[in-house]
Amino acid sequence: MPIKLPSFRPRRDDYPPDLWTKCPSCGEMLFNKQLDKSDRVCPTCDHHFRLSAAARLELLLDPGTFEERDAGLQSVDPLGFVDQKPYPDRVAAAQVATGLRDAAVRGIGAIEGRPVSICVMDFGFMGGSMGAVVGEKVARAAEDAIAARIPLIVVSASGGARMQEGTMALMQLAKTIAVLERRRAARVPYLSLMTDPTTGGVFASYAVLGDVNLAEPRALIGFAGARVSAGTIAQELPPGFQRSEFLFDHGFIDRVVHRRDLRTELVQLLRYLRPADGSSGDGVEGDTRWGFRPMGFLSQLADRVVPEIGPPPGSSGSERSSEERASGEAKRG
Amino acid sequence: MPIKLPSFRPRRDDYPPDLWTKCPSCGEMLFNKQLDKSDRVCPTCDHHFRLSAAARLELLLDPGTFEERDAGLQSVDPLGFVDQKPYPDRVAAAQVATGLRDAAVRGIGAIEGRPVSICVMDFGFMGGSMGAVVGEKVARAAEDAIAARIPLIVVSASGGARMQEGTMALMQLAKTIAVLERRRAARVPYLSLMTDPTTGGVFASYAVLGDVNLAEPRALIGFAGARVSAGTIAQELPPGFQRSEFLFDHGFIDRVVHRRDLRTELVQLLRYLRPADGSSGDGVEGDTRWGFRPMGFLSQLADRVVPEIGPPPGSSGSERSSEERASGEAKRG
Amino acid sequence: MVDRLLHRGREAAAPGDPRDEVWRRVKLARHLGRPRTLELLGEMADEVVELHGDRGFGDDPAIVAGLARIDGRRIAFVGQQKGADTEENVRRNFGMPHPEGYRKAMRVMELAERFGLPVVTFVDVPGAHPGPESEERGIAEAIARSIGLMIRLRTPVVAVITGEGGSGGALAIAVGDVVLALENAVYSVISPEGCASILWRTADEAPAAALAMRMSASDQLALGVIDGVVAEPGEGAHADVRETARRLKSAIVTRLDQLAAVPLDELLEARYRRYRAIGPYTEVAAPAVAQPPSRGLTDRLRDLLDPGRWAAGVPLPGSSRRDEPPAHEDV
Amino acid sequence: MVDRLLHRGREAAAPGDPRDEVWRRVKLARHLGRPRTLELLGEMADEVVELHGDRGFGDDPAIVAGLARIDGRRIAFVGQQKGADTEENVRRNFGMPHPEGYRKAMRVMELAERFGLPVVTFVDVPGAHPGPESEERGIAEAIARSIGLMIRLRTPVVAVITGEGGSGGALAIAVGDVVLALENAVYSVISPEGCASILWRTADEAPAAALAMRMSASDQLALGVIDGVVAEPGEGAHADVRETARRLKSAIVTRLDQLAAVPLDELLEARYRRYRAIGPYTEVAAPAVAQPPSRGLTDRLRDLLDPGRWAAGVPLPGSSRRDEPPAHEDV
Ligand SMILES: [Zn+2]
Ligand SMILES: [Zn+2]
Repeated sequence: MPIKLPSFRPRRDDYPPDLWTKCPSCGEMLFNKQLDKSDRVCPTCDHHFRLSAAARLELLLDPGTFEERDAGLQSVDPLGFVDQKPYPDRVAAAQVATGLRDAAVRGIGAIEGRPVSICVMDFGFMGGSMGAVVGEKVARAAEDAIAARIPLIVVSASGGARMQEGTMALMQLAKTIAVLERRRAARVPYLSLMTDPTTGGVFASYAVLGDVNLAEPRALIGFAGARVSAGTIAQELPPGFQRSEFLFDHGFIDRVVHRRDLRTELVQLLRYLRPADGSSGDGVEGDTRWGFRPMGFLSQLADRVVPEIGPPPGSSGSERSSEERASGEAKRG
Repeated sequence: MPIKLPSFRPRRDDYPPDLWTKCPSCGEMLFNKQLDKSDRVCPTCDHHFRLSAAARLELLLDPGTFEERDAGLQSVDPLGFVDQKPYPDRVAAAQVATGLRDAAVRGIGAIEGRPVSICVMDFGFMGGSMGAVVGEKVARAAEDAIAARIPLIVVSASGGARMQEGTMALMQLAKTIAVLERRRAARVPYLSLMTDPTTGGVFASYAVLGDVNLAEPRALIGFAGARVSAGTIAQELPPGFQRSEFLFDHGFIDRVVHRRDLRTELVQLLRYLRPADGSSGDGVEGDTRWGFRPMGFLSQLADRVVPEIGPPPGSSGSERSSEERASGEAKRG
Repeated sequence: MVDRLLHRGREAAAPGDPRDEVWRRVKLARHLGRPRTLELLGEMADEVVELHGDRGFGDDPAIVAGLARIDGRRIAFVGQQKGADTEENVRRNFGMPHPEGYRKAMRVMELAERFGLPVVTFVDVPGAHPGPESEERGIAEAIARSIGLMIRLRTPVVAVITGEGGSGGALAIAVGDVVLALENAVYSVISPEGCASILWRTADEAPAAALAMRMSASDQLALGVIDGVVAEPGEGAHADVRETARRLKSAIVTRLDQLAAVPLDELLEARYRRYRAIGPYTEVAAPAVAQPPSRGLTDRLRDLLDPGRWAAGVPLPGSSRRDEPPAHEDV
Repeated sequence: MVDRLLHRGREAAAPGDPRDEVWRRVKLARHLGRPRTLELLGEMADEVVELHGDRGFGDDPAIVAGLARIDGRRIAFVGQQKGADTEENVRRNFGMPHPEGYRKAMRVMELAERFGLPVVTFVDVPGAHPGPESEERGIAEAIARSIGLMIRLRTPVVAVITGEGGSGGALAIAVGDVVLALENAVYSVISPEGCASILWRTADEAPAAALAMRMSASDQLALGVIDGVVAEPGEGAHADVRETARRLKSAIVTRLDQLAAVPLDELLEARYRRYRAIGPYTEVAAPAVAQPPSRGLTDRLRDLLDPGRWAAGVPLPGSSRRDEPPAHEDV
């Protein structure tokens, strides 16, 4: 499940890359400014370039609402792993290259004024590989969603588990799934967005388990690498194998969404998938369940967000607090 | 889903059939006495002849333990259905031909001294077609199993729903499944045995939903009739299509069991699949949960069966009665 | 078969015949222009978000499912979807679902349950797909499991028979707290053609079979299988899709509001009782059979009494399989 | 590939080398004569009743599952099953399960939960089947769901790594209250060959990768991934299957008895905490990133800083797909 890491094989560039980028799909030369304006989607062929975690957050969240959590989480070297280069050196190099501590960023933000718990992966950091830090961030993002009864969004971009952490990385599948199972029992919604690439153990854990699974067009999504599949099995691969559309055809993705529509679709879906208390099924708009009032650790965010949400009149007295509700659910789960 | 009924097209026999039967599979001429000794399995090719409900009960249950329930249930004619012949006349003819009131017999019996709720279909009665009576008998068999916390066994042999009862027959799918869902929630085991044929709405309701699905060898099992499939779709059918072994290969049947081994396998499975109270998972033999003491309507049977079961010493005072337990479960279900 | 699915070539029974009226409805229920799930939702809903895939095999275009907002109410929907023309019909397999279609439906219904959305289903199916792939992947299992899920689903369910209610393939998504039907919808345990070719030995007697099975919406209302009939405008739903949708929407919204007022436990208990009770029978005093005589004897007695049975050593009519054929013909 | 699966042709590292010891164990874990699930159960159990099928697609011979009685205790079992020879290996796909194998496992585990049977699993898999059909039918989904089920399964679960614990395909049935391993079993996130070919650029460095990943049972015990190691007799499990089974049976029975004494709610909570807590990390004071600067700027900065990235307009090594390849190589 882990990944090959091209990041650590520096090569000389023939041309300075700061001005333009060549579209790997249609070959078009694209000015970076133009590309940025189109959310890094090729205007000619709709090729979706990868996004950094920061760019992804800016794309999805209301401006200025993101509050990072657990920014200080950092990998340790549980195995004392050395190949051509010690694992801590690889991490340090990736940190310098990306400005990130690890391959995921997580926190609380708002989408159309409504708070969400979000975790976003960054393929630039060691191929988005999942070690204990990534697993922990996904788990905590889910726990925050359960505690605050707000939706969980995870954006995956990963080659899989980080092999330098060995079975500690493998166990992150179990860790993240464990929390996601509690999340499901607590009836808190989870949207999984798969971007290029979402493979290996990340696909086989939190990425595939969304209440609704979304994917960007033509993202590589699969469990085993295509070359592994082809090499091992000596079998021709079907056309479009392991691309978003292939996964859609085979029933694993609800919607393949163009990047320009992503935010709109998330907003739309979140209007239906609301943390439920299980007491009714009327589906009527404006029910007080959605009159969420952030508590506890969310108070800082609440100062920014609450005016936009607007608590329903008279609802505050009649509802149990979100914490009471969450703890009640957790015992059942 | 209903069936074509060869029973109602009398033909002349060339030879008196009381002495011998020709095996439709290998063509061997078999003396009926010989056939009866081998439980109506061809000694040459293992072809499994169909069994009447009475013969099936005798095959599976401890001798003399079967106590029929609801023997008086009888079809009405909800639609006033007339084709070439009124529906009530067809029922009456089938009753005369078979000595049964309808296509299923149900009651309580014992297998190796342990009580089971059992419902057995008889293909000889209008092709084992399922109308309201068959549906009701399956439902009541499941209810008895829940109430007494004893295993449920249903032996299917049916062409499907009885079309003369129209959607009333179709609704028997929902009726039987409804009770089976409660049965599952009550953690009462259900073994489904499919015999030749088990098709249409019977397969698509109680027959397919066993905790463990068993089938006799080479039984025809499927949803749509083979000729319908072939005719509608103009497609070649795979070899062995809709036979037990085909269903096994496709994951819908746990075990294909030769008739001579059926009773042994049922006994074996029922030792593992015991009505559970959910309080422990030790799986240790001789636990008091199995120290079932028949209550209420089972008292008659209990007189015959209890000495063989043997109540565990001292268990009677510490256990809730089966009725209390069943009602507690039913509210959850 | 394609002819039948495209509804070509069949003529009504003689005028004045009571079979005429029901057959007219069968034809309307199958009318190529009849509005399907997505067309009806397009008219009824402010917003429709389709969800896809069964999370195990594929995405069946013969069943659509997702989320929608109707008159301010958020719902989950599931419906069969025939095509509006031959091309779409081929793509959507003439609205005949494979197992993955029902498994998608179950997934979306479970999602609805988890998030407290009521479920509305739209039933319009000649029957589940009867081909080998469908059998291989367990169409019977998918239907049975979907029925089971709908019976225990902890959210209100309104089912609407909008066109053909064809057997188990229809019931798989037609279990509900309230079952409505459009005026010209039909509901039956087998297609009238299938019924006729078995009981009348010719599919030409389909109108007689349709009458005998009482498959019209009004007959099904009288039988208690459905709870309400929504009148269609003018010559039928195809003639005025917008008005059909308007009436249906009003009926659905009314029922959803009624159901929302019922506590879930009561709702589930009532739904259970509804299906537990369905199907009339009678009870006579004397048991039909005594304790069984020795095994084999009964069988031999019946072989004598019932000359059509297999044991007589004469091959059954219609035998086409190598060993003893059950001569059934189910749809 | 078949060579590797049949464990031919690979030589150990130089003697005296620390890689030697771990590689010896890898070879033992893959030994063709190593006892598999059914062989071990055959020795351990008084009775074994195999159950079949996933109720949706097929019956995967690479995973066996069913009911068994061990020392008077009734259990449900699930295990991977390699073949004892080439013919059986082909039939059992070299013990590499397809999605339907994991779905069968889930079905049997749910059955065990319903009827209060503890679950014992036997893990011995190079990895889940990596071919197209496996991807098409959702191997990732099946693995994820199986892990999720095992975490919430309300019955005691003992998992035993008996041979190769290969990545997600192993973990899918290796979540438990107690995880044991045979002495020469191995457990890793990727095969040593796969790891070596990525990080050392040659599969020949597999022994070095095996050492670096600390994949031996004793290392996994030290890491806390497993809870106990069962010593193998003599030269390894293959040399004395009966004695191996005897020791394993004793370990399993002891653990089952311990677990049976724990109330289920506590057991479930402890199991949850175990997996929730696994994997070490540290926390430093200062956040690494401030509020993100404007979109695009970060990306361009990183393109400059990280010359290996795709945006540099230079095709990546190993590109074989039409558009931008992620150049990953996961197993
Ligand atoms: Zn382009
Ligand atoms: Zn024979």
